[in-house]
Amino acid sequence: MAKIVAGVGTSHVPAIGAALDNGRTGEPYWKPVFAGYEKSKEWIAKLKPDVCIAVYNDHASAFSLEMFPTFGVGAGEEYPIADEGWGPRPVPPVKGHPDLAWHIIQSVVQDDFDLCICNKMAVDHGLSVPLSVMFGQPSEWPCPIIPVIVNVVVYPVPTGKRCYMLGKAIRKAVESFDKDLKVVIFGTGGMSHQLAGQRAGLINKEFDNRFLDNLVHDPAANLDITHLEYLREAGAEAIELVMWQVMRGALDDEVNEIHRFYHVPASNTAVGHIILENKKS
Amino acid sequence: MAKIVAGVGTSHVPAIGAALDNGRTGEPYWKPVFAGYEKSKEWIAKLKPDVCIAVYNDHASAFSLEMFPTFGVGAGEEYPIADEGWGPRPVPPVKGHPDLAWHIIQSVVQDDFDLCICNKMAVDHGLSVPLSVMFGQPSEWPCPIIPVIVNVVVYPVPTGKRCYMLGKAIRKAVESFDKDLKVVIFGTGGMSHQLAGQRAGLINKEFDNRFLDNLVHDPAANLDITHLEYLREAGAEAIELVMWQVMRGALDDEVNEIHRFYHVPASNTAVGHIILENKKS
Amino acid sequence: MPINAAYEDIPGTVVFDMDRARQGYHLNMFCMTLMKPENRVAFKANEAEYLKQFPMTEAQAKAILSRDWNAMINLGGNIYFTGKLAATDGLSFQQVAAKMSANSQEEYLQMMLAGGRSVEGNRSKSEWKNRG
Amino acid sequence: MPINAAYEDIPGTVVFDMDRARQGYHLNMFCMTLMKPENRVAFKANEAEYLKQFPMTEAQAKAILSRDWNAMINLGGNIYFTGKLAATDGLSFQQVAAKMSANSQEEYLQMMLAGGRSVEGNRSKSEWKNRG
Ligand SMILES: [Fe+3]
Ligand SMILES: [Fe+3]
Repeated sequence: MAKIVAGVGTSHVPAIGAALDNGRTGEPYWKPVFAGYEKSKEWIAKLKPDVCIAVYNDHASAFSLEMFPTFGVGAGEEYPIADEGWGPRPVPPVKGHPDLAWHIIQSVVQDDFDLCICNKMAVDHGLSVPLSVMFGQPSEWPCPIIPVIVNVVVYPVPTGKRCYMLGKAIRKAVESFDKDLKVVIFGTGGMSHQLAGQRAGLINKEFDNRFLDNLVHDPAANLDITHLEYLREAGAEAIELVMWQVMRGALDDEVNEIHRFYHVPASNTAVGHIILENKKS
Repeated sequence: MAKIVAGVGTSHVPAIGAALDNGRTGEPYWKPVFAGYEKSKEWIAKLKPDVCIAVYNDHASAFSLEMFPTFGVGAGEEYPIADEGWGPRPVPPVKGHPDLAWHIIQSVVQDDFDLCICNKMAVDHGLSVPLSVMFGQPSEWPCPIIPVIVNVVVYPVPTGKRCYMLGKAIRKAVESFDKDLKVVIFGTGGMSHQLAGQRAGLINKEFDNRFLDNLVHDPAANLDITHLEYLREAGAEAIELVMWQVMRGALDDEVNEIHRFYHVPASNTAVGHIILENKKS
Repeated sequence: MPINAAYEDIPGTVVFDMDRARQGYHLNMFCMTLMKPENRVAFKANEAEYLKQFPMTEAQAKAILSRDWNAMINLGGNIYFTGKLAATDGLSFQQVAAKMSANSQEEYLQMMLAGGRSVEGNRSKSEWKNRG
Repeated sequence: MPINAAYEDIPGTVVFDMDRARQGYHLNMFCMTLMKPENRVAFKANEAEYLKQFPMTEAQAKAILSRDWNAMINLGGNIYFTGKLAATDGLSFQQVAAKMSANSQEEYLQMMLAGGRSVEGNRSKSEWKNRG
């Protein structure tokens, strides 16, 4: 039986990827950011997950206004790195895990989640930056990745509650897979930030830290955050935090907090990061 | 307030479109098929809907194995007619109703249906044949159409129950639209048929007529039909009947049967057709 | 996958599930290209050469070149994709269905005119055991 | 639409809802083309000419040509789409955010280093009434 053993929440700020790719991780601006992930890299290197499920949003890279799905699951063998205007990041392509991905699709669609099946898509910083901060700069990623994409760009976007329930459905699917696999799920994006308009640069530490606290001790409390509240209180792009709810929904109600990191700023964004492990049963 | 006043169920057999396009409607093989829609054409010409919502499945025309959404709603201004290999059907392009379509998307996504927003797609026989049998051969279609697409091609496909609930959510959305619009919803595809394999040509009149009877008098009874039962009892392509459930879910529990027509064969398929009106309140 | 095992009991029927979608990816994506008239012309001009663009198996290419419609389906093709190949050949869905399931076009047409293939005796592979 | 009206009260913020997605369709789809290097080169070679491929409004084209990033957003652009234009210009998201919301790059950088823009006083348009 496959099992989701832990969840990782992390921002996916493109500038973090650029800092890594351009060898700027030692600069005073970036050093504290990467320091926050040192323990995480050790943790995941020791854990050696067989598969990671990475919940992220496509930033108008694989999808456009021609077509935008609410939820998608990548079932492909491999995903190229998107060219977001500055050339593709110099990181390895992402290898998928079609067996488990299709199994998840089978199960989750029958549980009334209306997924888009995605076999061919380029993956953007939303996915590649979390891989970089957790796995560093290997010549290939240490395990297969199942991309789960969530629309947080074109409104209407799904509610936090719906995302949390998707996490529960994914967990159920993973647990009915007939091979022994150790799975880690990533929820990415956020935390407070706003990229555009005259209010760009908004950060709300209180909101972010309350969100992190709730994530550990009272995940249900985060489910009541409305879209309006994310936007008003924590910036237009804080809506990405609904993707952390997918991750949290896929874990046990009770979890151990292994690591937490919070830092302002990286580019326009409050970097938040947390590692949660299910208690061993 | 906009209101769904009636539902139309109809097969969307491509050969019916070809018979029309090639002027073969008077031939003995086709005459009875088109005769079954005479009353329907009069009915809809008299009703003059402001908008039709057309639930159909894309037959690998706008979507492919690259990407296949479970549910999609067309929010575009206009949809070209797909070239399915024999050139596009010589029928007018389909004009959309972006105002109502986006309103439906807004409402239905917030009600936990994970739609794919579709602005640009070619529409195939699944949509154009129902328009042809209901509206004949006009130089342009008499009203805007909102395409609602359902995956019944790449398994897993949604359950009949989920489709029925989508219909209810669409109804709620329409009723909260702030303009007076008379809306008709089409559920298309089916009835019993199988296009491929050594069992091709399967027809099950008893299954089809029970489905039609239930649709009028006991729609809940149809919701228990499993995918396996559709496939085994009524042929692999009978799964398309889940799209009739969307239409039925969007109507009142109690309806008046205005017209019914059932004929075997058209090409490989049992042609079924029904018109249901909500009782005036 | 266990989730789909029950479908396997339906005789003469292939459900386009995950295994088929994976197996038939390139065969089906080849068919998608036939939605453009210029591609239909290019394919017809040199079929084997055209197929080289798609990393399908030899068996799949052979099924396409020999228009073995059942083989295409058994190798992961889906009828809505292979239907584009049929259209390119000027064949209707009915003509292809006849090729897949009947001795002749005429026999298939007559069967359909007589009400189609009955579900009786065609529900389970166990009912087909004694067929040739 | 009433469903979104509440968002309109957030100052200095444009939510990419149905109205914006419709208004900005061609502007945003232009940006998507900049994901290919050859298109970036073609655009840079003759920007006005390149834009003629896209049936956008004159105001939208003008906003693009003059790199008025707030105007693009107000005319239906979305930051993830216009971000492709920024990247084409060699600008980071932070540089564009500064252009949209601060007097200078330095001022914006300092604000972020000091913990970012506070939510206090920035929740509602009513709080911005007395701003210039
Ligand atoms: Fe993001
Ligand atoms: Fe169909």
